[in-house]
Amino acid sequence: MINKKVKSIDEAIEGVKTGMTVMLGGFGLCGIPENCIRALSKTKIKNLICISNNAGVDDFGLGLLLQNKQIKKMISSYVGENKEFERQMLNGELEVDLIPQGTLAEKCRAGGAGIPAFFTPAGYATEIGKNKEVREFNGKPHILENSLISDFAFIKAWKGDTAGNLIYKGTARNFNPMMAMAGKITVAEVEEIYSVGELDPNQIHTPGIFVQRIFQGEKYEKRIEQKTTRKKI
Amino acid sequence: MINKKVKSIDEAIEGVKTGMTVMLGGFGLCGIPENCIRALSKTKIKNLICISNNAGVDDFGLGLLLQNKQIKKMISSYVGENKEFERQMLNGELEVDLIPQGTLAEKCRAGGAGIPAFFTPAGYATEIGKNKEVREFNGKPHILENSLISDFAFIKAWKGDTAGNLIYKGTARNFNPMMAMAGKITVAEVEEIYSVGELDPNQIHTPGIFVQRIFQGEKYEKRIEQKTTRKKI
Amino acid sequence: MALDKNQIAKRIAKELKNNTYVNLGIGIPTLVANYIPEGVNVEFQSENGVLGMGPFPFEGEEDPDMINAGKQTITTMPGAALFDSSTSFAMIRGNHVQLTVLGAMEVSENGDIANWKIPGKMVKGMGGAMDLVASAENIIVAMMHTNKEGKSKVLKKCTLPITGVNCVKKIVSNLAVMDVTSKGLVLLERAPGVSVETIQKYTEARLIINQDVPEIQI
Amino acid sequence: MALDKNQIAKRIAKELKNNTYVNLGIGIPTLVANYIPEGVNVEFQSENGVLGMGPFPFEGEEDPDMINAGKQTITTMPGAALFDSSTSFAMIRGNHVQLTVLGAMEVSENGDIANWKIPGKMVKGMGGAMDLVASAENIIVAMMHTNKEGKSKVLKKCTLPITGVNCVKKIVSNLAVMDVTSKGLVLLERAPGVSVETIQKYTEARLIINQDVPEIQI
Repeated sequence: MINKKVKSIDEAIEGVKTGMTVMLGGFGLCGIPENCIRALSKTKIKNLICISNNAGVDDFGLGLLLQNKQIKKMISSYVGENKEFERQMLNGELEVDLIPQGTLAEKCRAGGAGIPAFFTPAGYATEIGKNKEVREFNGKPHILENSLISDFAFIKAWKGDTAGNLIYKGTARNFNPMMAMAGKITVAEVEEIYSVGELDPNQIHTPGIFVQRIFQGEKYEKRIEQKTTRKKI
Repeated sequence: MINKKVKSIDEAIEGVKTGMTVMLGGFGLCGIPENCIRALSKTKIKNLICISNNAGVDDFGLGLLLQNKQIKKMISSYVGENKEFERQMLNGELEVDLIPQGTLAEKCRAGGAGIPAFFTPAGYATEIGKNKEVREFNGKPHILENSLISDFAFIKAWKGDTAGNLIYKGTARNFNPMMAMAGKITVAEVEEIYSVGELDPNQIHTPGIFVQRIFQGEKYEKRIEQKTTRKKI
Repeated sequence: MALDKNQIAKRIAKELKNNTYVNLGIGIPTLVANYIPEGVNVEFQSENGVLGMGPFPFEGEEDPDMINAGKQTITTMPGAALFDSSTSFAMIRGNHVQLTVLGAMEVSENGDIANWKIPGKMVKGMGGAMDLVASAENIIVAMMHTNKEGKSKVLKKCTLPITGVNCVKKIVSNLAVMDVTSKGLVLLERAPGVSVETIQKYTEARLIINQDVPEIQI
Repeated sequence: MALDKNQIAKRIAKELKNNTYVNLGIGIPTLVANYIPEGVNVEFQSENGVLGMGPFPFEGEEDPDMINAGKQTITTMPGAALFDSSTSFAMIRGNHVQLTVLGAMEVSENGDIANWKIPGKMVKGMGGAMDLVASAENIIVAMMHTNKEGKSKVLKKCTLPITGVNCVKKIVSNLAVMDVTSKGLVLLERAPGVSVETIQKYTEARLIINQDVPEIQI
């Protein structure tokens, strides 16, 4: 097996440079690569193009990179739970590209799967479809969408082994598997790391071939955005 | 939960009609829906268009339907481990559409995912690319491929629950998950059937939404095509 | 008397068909889950990657790794399945989800919907809404009939940037239940005590009245 | 002396780079797995859905649910992963597999390959070959230099229906090792005791000889 385990967080983010395009897994604050974001926020790297479904909150997740003005452009489906984001966007300091969530997911998968473009009905006849090729299939108009790849993909999984095989937990899976496929260099942080042979090959969510670096993350905060509960009766 | 369990094999294949398009999971004889094929071979249904990576052997798998001349057309990537297949094809009794394996897999996934067409480099400048649209992406020519759906998809899994959630074993997974997505009616046969709640939601390979009928198959023969072994030293 | 949000949800719940998969949007649509009619078996899909969503967790039992598309903590029912975002939208785009209930800022009489952007205001994004409206076979909109200024949100033509075209099948508002047909909006039911004339007054779109319009039964 | 099949496989094995993923085709390519150089760590992918393929199982331990793309019973190594066909070809099409070794009926001097169809004969299909040759960044062909009639399989232009164009990077035959370059086929090594002239005699394509051509070391 190919050993993907890196010794330090520095080694994990080595090679990320100003101006690069990076993908970051997660939906809201669920399943985000906390350790990698924290490490990136301590560097001088700027002008990042970040592809992530959301943009974090003011003091957590991608909000940390926004605070530092390390992000030049966000490619997301839903943003703005975040005052600093709003400020930078309205000031023109931050570019924002909004993409329908399913299209964003499929663009990442397609990029990782060597499919350069595909047709989808989402966004037809809306702003999103502007200047995009329209074609009818079965009497229904679709638009042509190009796939996405990135210089780095930062993803978060629950369990992983040194060969880079990953298992996610609950809805923390979300965009992580597709972004793992679409990163030229995919860095996976996990809560629990295992030796090869300890994970069931039948139950791997992301096969190790998609992962170039893996490490066990520290101090997962796993902040909850909307704590909703019911009372015990 | 929606209960997908059917009471009998007759109920499982109910509604399959002459001339329909059916997908059948499996790679070679590995992971094929043995019970469904056996049941179909006992009906008078004819002129089926079968989408399956392979076409079975003379007396097993899709070979059974070929023997009965129930198949009008095969859509596959690799065929002809099968004398009756060869005879029917050379005689012009059987139409054959050959599709690159990766394209076939992606066509099924795309069909199930509501993606009507996608670009792939496979088959460019070959017979497969004839009369297909060619477009360059990143300097490399690709061809446009349409997706596939079917009236019925017959698939085989290892474990399943009554809500239709499926877990496959080993390389018997192959085309089954994508075909499950692409069948208007997907019939899953499993070796072991469980009540809802017995399978880990985190470890489901095919979510139940893609499955309309499920039953526990009988007498799995699981024939091996190429038994290759090494000696114990 | 106009319906309140819970009553809108309750009326929509009557549209739930047995043994179907349903995606509920944020806001009023989420409330629909509280009013599933007896004997009707539905399974809820949330586009962030869960099928078989259950109720909110008990206090203290929240799992940060288990949320819905509204980022609320949730639980799962026995027989649930978890998956990634591309598989989730394969279910949506591939028409495996039978019903979608969504909120809207505006709906037009031909079934166009606008619910993602107000020019001049901070744009938060469409999330999964564009994928949902572009593909779902059956879309019910849950909304207030008018905006805060009392202006109709049921229009001849949407004025806001649209999310999708010709997609809404039914509208349930605080005032009325309307079907979107090829001929236009058909008024099916009216809120208790609210006259057809009043509904038309608050509706910019033309309402087709085919028969006596009964009151909404809740 | 021309190489035998095992020697061809052994020579190709020298091309394996440490820490790479490799897809081996049916026939001679499969034999490459037997000659992995010491200290070189490779992981084998098989397109039917396995990464980390191991050796054949011991007699009596075959699992019908565990086969390779040649339908042979196999085992997996610790750290293996199993997946479906669309994910498998995502790895191939998306260029995640670093090396593909394939057999061929014909190869042309510009790197075209024909290995799936002989007109007039029963056509079995391309299986995964077209996807592999269309996407793999590094393709090595393992083949006999001539066919049964003694005619060259290394051609100016393929005569059989092609599988892919401009894709083969290197050819290892029983007679020679050749690189496919933008200028044509460069003869790199020759089978022990086989002269450059003999190789050219059995090669329809023009061979570029840049320097003294050493013998293949096995």
